[in-house]
Amino acid sequence: MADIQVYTKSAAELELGQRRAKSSMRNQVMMFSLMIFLTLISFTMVTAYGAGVAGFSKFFIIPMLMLFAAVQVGLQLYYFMHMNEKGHGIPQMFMYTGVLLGGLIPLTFLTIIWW
Amino acid sequence: MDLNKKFTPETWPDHPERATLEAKNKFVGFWLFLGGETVLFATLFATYLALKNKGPSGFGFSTQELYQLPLVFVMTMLLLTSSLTSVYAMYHLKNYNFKKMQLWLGITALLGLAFLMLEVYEFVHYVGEGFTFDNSAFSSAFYTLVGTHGFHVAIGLVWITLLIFRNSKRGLNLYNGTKFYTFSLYWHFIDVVWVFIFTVVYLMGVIG
Amino acid sequence: MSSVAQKKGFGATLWDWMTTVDHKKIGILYLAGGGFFFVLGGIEAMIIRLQLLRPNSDIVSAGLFNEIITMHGTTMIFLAAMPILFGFMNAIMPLQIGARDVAFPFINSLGFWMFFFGGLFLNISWLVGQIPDAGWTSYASLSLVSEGHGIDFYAIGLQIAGGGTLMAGINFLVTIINMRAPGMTYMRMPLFTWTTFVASAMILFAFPPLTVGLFLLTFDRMFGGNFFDHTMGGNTIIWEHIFWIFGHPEVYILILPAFGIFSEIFPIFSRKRLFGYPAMVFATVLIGFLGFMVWAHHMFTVGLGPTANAIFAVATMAIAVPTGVKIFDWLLTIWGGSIKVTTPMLYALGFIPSFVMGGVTGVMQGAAPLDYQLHDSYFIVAHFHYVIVGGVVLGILAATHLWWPKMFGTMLSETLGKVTFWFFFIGFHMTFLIQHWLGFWGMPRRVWTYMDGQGWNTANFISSIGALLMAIGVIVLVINIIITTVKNVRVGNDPWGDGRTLEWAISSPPVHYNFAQTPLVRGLDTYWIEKSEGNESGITPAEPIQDIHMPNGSIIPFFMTLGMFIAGFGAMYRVETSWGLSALIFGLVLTFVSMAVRSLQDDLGYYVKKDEILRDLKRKGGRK
Amino acid sequence: MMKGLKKWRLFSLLAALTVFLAGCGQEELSTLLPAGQVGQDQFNLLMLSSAIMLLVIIVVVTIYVVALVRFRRSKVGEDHVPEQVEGSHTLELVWTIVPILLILLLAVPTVYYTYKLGDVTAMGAVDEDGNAENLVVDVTAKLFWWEFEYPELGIVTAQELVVPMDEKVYFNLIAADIKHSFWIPAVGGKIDTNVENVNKFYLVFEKDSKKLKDGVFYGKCAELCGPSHALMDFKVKTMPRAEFDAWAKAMQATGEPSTDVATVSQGEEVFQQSCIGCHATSAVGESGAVGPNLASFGDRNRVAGFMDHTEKDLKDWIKDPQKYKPSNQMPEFGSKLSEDELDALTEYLMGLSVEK
Repeated sequence: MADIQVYTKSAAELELGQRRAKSSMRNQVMMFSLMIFLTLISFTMVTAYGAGVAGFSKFFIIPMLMLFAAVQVGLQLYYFMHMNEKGHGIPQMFMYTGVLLGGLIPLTFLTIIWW
Repeated sequence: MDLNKKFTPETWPDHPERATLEAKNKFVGFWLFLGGETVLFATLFATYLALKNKGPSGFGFSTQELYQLPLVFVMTMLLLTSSLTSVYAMYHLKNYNFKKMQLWLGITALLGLAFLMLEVYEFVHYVGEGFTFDNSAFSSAFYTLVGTHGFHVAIGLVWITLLIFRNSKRGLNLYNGTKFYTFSLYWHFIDVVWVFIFTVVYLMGVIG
Repeated sequence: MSSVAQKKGFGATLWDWMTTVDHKKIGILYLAGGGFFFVLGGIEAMIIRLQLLRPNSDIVSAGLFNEIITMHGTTMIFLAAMPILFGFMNAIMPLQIGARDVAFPFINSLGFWMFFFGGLFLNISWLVGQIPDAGWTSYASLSLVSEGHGIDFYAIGLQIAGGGTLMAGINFLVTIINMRAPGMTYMRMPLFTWTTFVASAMILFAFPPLTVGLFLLTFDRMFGGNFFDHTMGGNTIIWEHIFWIFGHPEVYILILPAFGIFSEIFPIFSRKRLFGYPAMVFATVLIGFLGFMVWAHHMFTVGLGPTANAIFAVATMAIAVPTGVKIFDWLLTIWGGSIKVTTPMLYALGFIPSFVMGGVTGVMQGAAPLDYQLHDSYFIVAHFHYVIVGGVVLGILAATHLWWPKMFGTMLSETLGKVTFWFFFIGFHMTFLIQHWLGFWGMPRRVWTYMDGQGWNTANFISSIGALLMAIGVIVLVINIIITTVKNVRVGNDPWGDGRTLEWAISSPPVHYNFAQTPLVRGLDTYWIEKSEGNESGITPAEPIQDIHMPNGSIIPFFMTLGMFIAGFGAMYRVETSWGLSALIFGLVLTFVSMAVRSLQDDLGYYVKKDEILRDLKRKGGRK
Repeated sequence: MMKGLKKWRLFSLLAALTVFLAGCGQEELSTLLPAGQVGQDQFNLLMLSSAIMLLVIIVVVTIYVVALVRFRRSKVGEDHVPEQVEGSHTLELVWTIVPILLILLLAVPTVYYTYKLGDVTAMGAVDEDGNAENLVVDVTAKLFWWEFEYPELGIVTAQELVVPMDEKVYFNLIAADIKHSFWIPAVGGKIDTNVENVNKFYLVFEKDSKKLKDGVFYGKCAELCGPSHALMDFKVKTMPRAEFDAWAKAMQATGEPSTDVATVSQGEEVFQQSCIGCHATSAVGESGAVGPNLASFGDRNRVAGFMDHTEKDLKDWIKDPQKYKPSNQMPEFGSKLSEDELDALTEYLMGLSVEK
């Protein structure tokens, strides 16, 4: 629509911006390592279960897998997709609604479709 | 105002993806689209869960025997890494470093391509074992869920390839900045879906 | 366009409409397309009632009857009611929030063409002679064994049209989120805009499941899938769930905009602010949310078990509460007002008792054990026609009369409008009231004929006569439209005299850029505020007169959709004909090439220059 | 004078009653004249919900009419600008809370009846001797006809369900081909017959069907299942337990082979040649036949579920079933059987009876 106000940053502002971007980038790399770590644990648990290692029961692993998946998704959404930043109220609202409905559907399919 | 106007790092806005009304519209619209996609995949997951291991009488396939974790692990690593590379690309978008952004996007695309090749290999392998789309409800649901994800990856690859080549001469501006940004949102979303696929389909499938 | 006066040749006019991205023109296109399908669905309804006029009738054969009811339901829901509402949303909502266009003009056009081609695709089944015949719900066991390509037409046609709907939904949402004029906070938005917002959000979440369901059905029927084939491990209940996860919100997607329309009409013709505006907004959102939590009440008799039935029964009843709030807020709006019974108001007044009737029968069906009796009987037919005709169609007819001057610059005849109303209203109650009792008396729905001696004859006779009256009403409306268009008496900005929202502050029809200056919104019912403060122009501008950026028209949406249309036929006939596969490939290539062209070219729009705006203003004689 | 008035009163009362009863539909298929406890429960719920809803309608219509009468522009004046009332929290609260209470009033019995009517735990109960305590009927819905198997009794019948009165009768229901829905309006609400799972529910029959117009209750298919969905009717005979036991015994006896070979009629011969492939005349056995079991055909109320039970209609039906019930599975015999053979066949079929 109307013209964009072009704002020229001063050298200090530019540097500050870049520093912020850099630190946020470092943050994201850390989150990435966390995600890789969670994935590794998930696969390891399942492999351990398959190998019959004691202490790895279904009822322990399945909730853990779901928890790790949920954490990973949270990291993706909040860090990689920047939902933690300002101006993401609308995305948050609609993603949460989507997740709520999206959770409801598998739940009902698992409970009230019978054989 | 010319949307193809050239910028410098000094004039480049902090949030190029939301700097103009068109960009803001695209940004919000794309997030809404992802909200809808969430429900789409949830429905596919629900269908898969309801039909898991279901087949005609004498059906011989089960999730435990079928799935091969090492392959899935490699695929997961490829896709997760591609998520990080696309974050790097967005970092350079923010810093108005077009060359580096293109480079990282190119790496993202290559990783995505590798993922897709492995998925195709996986499917071909399963079909070779006799686990075809039409042999049971389970196979139909499996191929549809994982295949829909694969289809999204393929669409993403076409998209980013077009973007990279189309803009290679034009450089960054406010017209294409949002396009790159929405692509990265899309790519992360594909990763989100994959997290659930490897957890719910493969890992839980192996556990049974 | 800006210089409307120029005469254009037929080809140029056609091209103009095919390439338009102007939300007002797309609104008119939706109205025309939806109106066409409405008449088509109406003819099907008349055949249904003709067949059921007497017992043991065989005017149409059993198979054909099932095809007609299927097409009647599908057409009315997907191709008539929803597109007509989209027409009004398109034409009016951006004006109400003070925007110059929608957020995605290109996608807006694409959405229209997808609806239109999808509808066309579905209805071409009549020409091919293979028509969907498993009901608009297409329950899987029946839809899987249905012979010919009937159900394929249903699945692919709805897939295309549904894609268009989803795009329209996202487009409306972003428009409302991002393009409100300065000062237009969420809690100052007119109710029609609010209901558009909530209905669009529901589209966003309800249509993806439909997309999935239709794909699964297509896979099962055409590509060897086994989702619903129980001999291969499939399960038909999955289809029922998916369909109703979409289908129940769909009902609210239809009714909420109608609520919005009536929420505009009551204040205008009572000269009174909407009573309890925040409660109305909250109720709208709550209805939208609850609409997703109750789908299984369509499946009480499926055998989900008492726990599931009880949960969904109580959830269903809960919807009555926000709906009741709305009804009472409307009543209190006219209470103490100055009620002028114009045609739109007549529809609004007719709506209240009709919809209450449909609403309470809905609660009755929510009581699961009672629903074991009512489900799939004529009671259901009566109920959903009471909400859809008594709510949505009355809303559509009201909006047609209310906004016709705004969209076309000329008023529909009030006399003929009232004639339409009375025929339609009396016919409607005559048709459907008695059907509640038919249900009580044991008549199942979707029956092709009925035996003599079951006590259903008189009631069915009355019902069919009522349908005839409704048809007469619609015919009078068509005549009214023709006469009005021919006479073409021009009207001013605010033809009803008591307009309250922004759309009444600008000329009828508005110039293509809507607002010469973006308005500053200072409260709910802006235009009313400006008028009551003596502002002649009706608008406090928020910006100086300056160049306005507008989007370019494009033919690409048309070709993109044409590609899908052709690919649909190709997919259907790919096995049995020699041209099928090539048509499929050609169609897909056409679509993808169109998409590539779109994303490769720069479409930066154009500017309406300041002098042109000033010229327009002068020609209109100032801003009035 | 007084007498005349009294007569008139009586007459008007009768007239009102007639209108009311007509408003209730016909006894053999109206949900408003419930003939069993399940239907009665549902009817009570209907009355309760109708009462609540009527109350709502009355309130709305009263406010509506008063507003319309009092606040017309012709009354309040052309130039009158009403006060721009924003709303009222008190009122909003009232019309939120009162409906919630009304809904609760309805929700409690709803939940109660949902569990009550869904309770089939007693289905497999056995007494000390190991005999089933309750009658269980296995219903199989097929393309446009119904099969009823009594597993405990070892008999099968079709199109006419025969049940004892005043006890819970349990049903296992499934569809053989396409989804249908099992509905006896006068006795109780319906339940779907799905293709992939058995649904269970119970009904109670409390009215003797002999007193009805046709001597039967009407049953319907309530789920669109193809062209002849409208014609997929069945009938229900209810009788006291003793009569039912006698009926069951007679049905079991149809399994015994005919002792007198010489008496085999021409009709039976035709039947053996043309019909036996799909239809059985012995009620003994299990469900799963291609066509309806005909052991009690002569006792039935309808041919093919909806045609008059006359020799003429039966002959028409056998000659061209597709004409009367489109897309059903029975082939036509008009070209295969001579007129004589048809006569003999119909006579034979009409003679298949366990009640006469």
